[in-house]
Amino acid sequence: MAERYSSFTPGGTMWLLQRITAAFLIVVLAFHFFLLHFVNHADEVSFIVSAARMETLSYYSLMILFLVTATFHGVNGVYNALINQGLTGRKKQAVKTTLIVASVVLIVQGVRTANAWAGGVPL
Amino acid sequence: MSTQVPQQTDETDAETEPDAAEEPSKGDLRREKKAERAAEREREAEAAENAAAGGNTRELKVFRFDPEIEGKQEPRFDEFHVPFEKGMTVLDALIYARDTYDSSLTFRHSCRQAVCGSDAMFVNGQQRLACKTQLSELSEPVRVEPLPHADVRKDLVVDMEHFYDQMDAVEPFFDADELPEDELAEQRQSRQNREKVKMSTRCIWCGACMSSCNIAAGDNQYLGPAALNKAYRFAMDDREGEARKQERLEIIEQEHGVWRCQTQFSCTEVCPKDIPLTEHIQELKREAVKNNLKFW
Amino acid sequence: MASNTTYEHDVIVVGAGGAGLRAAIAAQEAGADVAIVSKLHPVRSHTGAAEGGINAAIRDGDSWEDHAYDTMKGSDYLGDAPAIEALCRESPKETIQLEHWGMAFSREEDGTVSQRPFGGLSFPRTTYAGAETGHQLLHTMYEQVVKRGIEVYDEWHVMNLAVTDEEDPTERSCHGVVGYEIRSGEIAGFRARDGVILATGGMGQVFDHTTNAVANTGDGVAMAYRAGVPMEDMEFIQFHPTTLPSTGVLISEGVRGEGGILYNDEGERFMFEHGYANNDGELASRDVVARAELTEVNEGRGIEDEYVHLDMRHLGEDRILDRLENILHLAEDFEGVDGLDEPMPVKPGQHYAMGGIETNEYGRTCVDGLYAVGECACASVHGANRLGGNALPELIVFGKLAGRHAAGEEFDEPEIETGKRGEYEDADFESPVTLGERAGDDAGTAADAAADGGEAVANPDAVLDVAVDREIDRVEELLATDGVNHAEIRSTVQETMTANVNVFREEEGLTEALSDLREARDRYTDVGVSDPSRTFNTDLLHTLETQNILDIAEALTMGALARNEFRGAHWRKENQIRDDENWLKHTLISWNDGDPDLWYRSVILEGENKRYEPKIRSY
Amino acid sequence: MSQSHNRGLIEDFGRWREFRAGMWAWIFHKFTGWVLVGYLFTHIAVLSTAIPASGQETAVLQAGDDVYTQTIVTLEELLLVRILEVGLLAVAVFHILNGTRLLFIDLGVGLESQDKSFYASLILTGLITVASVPTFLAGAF
Ligand SMILES: Cc1cc2nc3c(=O)[nH]c(=O)nc-3n(C[C@H](O)[C@H](O)[C@H](O)COP(=O)(O)OP(=O)(O)OC[C@H]3O[C@@H](n4cnc5c(N)ncnc54)[C@H](O)[C@@H]3O)c2cc1C
Ligand code: HEM
Ligand code: SF4
Ligand code: F3S
Ligand code: FES
Repeated sequence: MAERYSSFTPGGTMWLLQRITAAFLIVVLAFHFFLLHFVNHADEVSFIVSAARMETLSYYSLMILFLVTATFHGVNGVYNALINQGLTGRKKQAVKTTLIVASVVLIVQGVRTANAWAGGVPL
Repeated sequence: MSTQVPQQTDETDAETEPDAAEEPSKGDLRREKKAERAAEREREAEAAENAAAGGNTRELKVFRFDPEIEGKQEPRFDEFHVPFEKGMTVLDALIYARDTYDSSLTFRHSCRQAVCGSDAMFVNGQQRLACKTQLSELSEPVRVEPLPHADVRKDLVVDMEHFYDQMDAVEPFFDADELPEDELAEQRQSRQNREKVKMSTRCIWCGACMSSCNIAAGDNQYLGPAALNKAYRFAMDDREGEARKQERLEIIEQEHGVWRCQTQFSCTEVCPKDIPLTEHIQELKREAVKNNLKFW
Repeated sequence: MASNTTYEHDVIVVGAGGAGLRAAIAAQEAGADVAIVSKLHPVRSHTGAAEGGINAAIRDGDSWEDHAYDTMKGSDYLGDAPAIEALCRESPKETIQLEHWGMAFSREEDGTVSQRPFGGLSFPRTTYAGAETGHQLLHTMYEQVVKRGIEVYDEWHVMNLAVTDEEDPTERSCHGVVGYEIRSGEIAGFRARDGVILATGGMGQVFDHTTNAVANTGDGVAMAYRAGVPMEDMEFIQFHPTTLPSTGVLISEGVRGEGGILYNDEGERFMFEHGYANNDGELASRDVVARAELTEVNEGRGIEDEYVHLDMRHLGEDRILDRLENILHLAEDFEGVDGLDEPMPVKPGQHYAMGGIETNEYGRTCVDGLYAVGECACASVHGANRLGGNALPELIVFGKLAGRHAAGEEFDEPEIETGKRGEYEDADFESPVTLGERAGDDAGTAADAAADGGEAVANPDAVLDVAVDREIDRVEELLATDGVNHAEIRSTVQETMTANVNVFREEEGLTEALSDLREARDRYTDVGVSDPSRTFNTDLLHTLETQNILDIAEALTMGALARNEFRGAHWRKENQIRDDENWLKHTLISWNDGDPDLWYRSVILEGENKRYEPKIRSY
Repeated sequence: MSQSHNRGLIEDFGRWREFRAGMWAWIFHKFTGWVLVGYLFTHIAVLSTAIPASGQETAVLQAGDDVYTQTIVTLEELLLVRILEVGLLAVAVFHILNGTRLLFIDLGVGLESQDKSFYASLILTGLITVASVPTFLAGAF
């Protein structure tokens, strides 16, 4: 087992980040759900209302952070689950690349959406 | 088939043949004796059966497999009826079944007192030590199988090599940075520190925890709860010193180390020595994180 | 014939309990290429069951001389002083060595290792690790074996020794052992260039109520015996006074050491009230307590006519949980009793064999290149009775000495003679029945082959090959025959031994036991194995072990019949006094190529600086 | 090397009945996690309709006739989507609760009652889900 001594495996870091993002998500996800389903009912959604919220810098940044952490947390979770199932070698590498690409696409698309509402980055 | 008895009698008959090769006089004698014995055995088995029918018996369904013996290559379950006595353990029942009905019934056992760790098996859906499991606590029929997620060698005996390899992988030996000069002076250790490692030193290498862990089942390289607990035992022992502790943390942090654990707790639940395995693993994770933070 | 697989090492250690592991480490440190061959994986050895502790004089106010004095007194003056002194002198160093290897001893406030009082000791010198000292010792030592990368052949059952065939056992030499791999059924030779160390542990399976493991069948003792090494003091079997009635699981002496009290059915603290031990009470020597309990039961004061009560409730929950937690689990799991709430039932059970393979104070036997250490050996340090906490130091002290000796280190001339050399005395022992193996039965060793008219073999490799071939034939025959099941024979032996050669012994019963054993032996000639498989054939394995049980039971009963006195653990109805006039001597039994022969050798009471004068043993 | 011997049906079926709390928690957490990622991707895909919408006339936007608003409204009109949303809530709530449980376990808190906390998460999830049904389905009929 060659990797026994490689303290470079970021296992610990990723593990810790997974927990930190989780703790962050508890709050934000609860807020998100609450805001969009209880305060504003789902069937009342419209572009204007969304845009209005997004134009506030604090809300905008929170959502971006939400997007990034959720993506990280979710994708890293999926990756870990696959590793635990015994994914190794080339396949593992391929999955990793795919997941990273997907995350980037997701985040880019998400940011573009947010910008669409805010009419660019709200400053 | 309710017991092994009829089959055994058949075998006896079938194997009278090779004896004929011996010198006739001796051979005849032997055959005669053998016939007597076969009859006797039948009587005894019948008596056992009758006693069994007499009411207070327990039914065991035991996994059977032998890679070499025709008829056993296809895994199957055999039923045994064992007369029940107060205080009887699953191991007692297996011994009874072996000595009375089928001497080829195979399982490891030695100490009969939960210290040698040889008789971990899968009893009614849980990893347990046969010698430490009272029959009276189990529902009938008592299903006895070898440990899941390990190669079965024969009947209830599994290959323990992989488990031993994982134990060896954590460098399971005390290795102090420095020792007292005087060969008659002991290292000091606080009571609290001994208390901290006490439970972890109780492991008897039975393999029950490893067998119960889904993660270990999916990832052969995962060190597993027993080995991680072993690592904990040394990493937390103050007598070893900082330098060694660093090395130990590196070992448990490897790719197939502590991070694999998904806190399923089944290891903790099945450990016959009540070692809080998950707790130890979790503490190692935190220890590792703290350790890494130091370098940031 | 030379096609057998052979594994070759300088030193081969048979057995991986405390004694075997220590021997292997010592031999390796002395530069030898060592391998351990064991029928169980090392951590499964019965050393793991030891609860109480390790005697070592490591504190101010204590001295190894006091320890030696206590041990000699405990042995009822049947121990050999050179061996006892070696034990007590080396024990402190070896015990601290264990600590340096990381053993998790219990600790005092100041961080030093804890010690507690134990029966028969004049100072609380029993060093312990909770109630699991043996477990901690075994694992600590196995860890060091792993650290040193010592080769371990586990689940290899050693069937016999490869010993040359000179007429006189003292001229024979041992060149290796024959092993049977349990997993595959392979039979292979293990060639030892420098020495074979037997460390196969106890022989409790000779009895049916025992604290010993199922694997403790005395294999090493029987193998050495058949190879010509005498068995010494076999009649001395320690019966532990506190074992659980249904399983034989041991309740440590630690309970009494901490203050546990024995009561009979009438609620009397009988050790005092019936005057068995007016000073030490429950902490008197084991044999005294075991006999007291049985007397209580025999006189109708036993509970359910079987056992007495051991009560520790008054110690308080904290103390019990701190020091005796393990006992609580044992009583709960194996007897269904909660020691915090109720007294625990206990009765005497076979516990330890003081006798065994005759060795000198370095663990050497009379056969060149053959050593024995641990419970299978008799150096002799325990004499007629072992003190609690004296077996574990024996493992580590003699394990180390034998390991080094085998690896070729120089030692002083031994003071203890082995084999029929020097001064000894032939016994006029008339056995009521024929003993041993009658001519024409299966032969045991290479030596017998020569006696049977086979050609003499001197070349070590050839000796090993002959031995291997013999065992292959034996196994083939057993597998091909469907004869008597060994379990029947084994239980006959166990029953007669428990009925007749127990705590109380008398001529009639002993004679009966000998004839039962004769019968069992005859039945064994028809033994067969019904499981034809080569894979993990425990049927075969137990059949092989049963042979050893037979040989040992017989020698044990011979010794018990011959020794017509009451000394230590050995009690004789006909002569209930210690007879120093006639019996300050060891009983030795030689296999004598199938015709067992009993003889005696005087005890050595002459120590390094003093002579141990026999005194009345009172507690 | 340590793969199980093929014990046929014994190994494949029936085992789940022998699962204990910790294992169920693990399986449910996995399942809910995956559903949530799946949803995250879909969610962003749907919300992306805001990008073309932002190019549309203000009047159109004000009337709510833009692509984005239309898409959402159409979707929200489907009963199936509403029910799926309830499911999503259940999934998210369980993941949050059990995730919190896991965080505590990681901190070494409440290890002895890990099975109880799992059952508590399940029950709470059930309660919260049932309680939110009215809000979620409001206006769907
Ligand atoms: C319940 C109990 C409690 C005890 N408590 C104490 C105590 O508190 N203090 C104390 O000093 N002593 C105590 N003793 C006594 C002491 O533990 C034993 O005498 C000692 O452990 C024996 O160690 P050993 O190394 O000689 O043998 P074991 O530990 O029994 O090891 C024997 C080894 O030999 C191997 N072996 C056997 N036969 C073969 C074969 N044919 N081929 C290959 N390998 C073989 C086995 O696999 C095993 O590895 C206790 C004993 C018992 C039973
Ligand atoms: C709201 C609070 C959340 C908490 C407290 C939380 C907590 C956790 C924790 C602790 C883990 C790690 C489990 C482990 O490795 O043992 C995890 C895994 C995971 N989480 Fe979350 N999470 C939350 C939200 C989310 C969201 C929003 C998503 C989706 C994007 C998500 C997707 C996942 C996935 C896919 C996994 C991996 C599951 C697996 O093991 O297969 N989580 N979560
Ligand atoms: S940790 Fe417990 S279950 Fe695992 S091997 Fe050790 S004693 Fe057995
Ligand atoms: S069962 Fe496995 S997942 Fe962790 S808590 Fe135990 S090692
Ligand atoms: S027989 Fe030793 S642990 Fe069960």
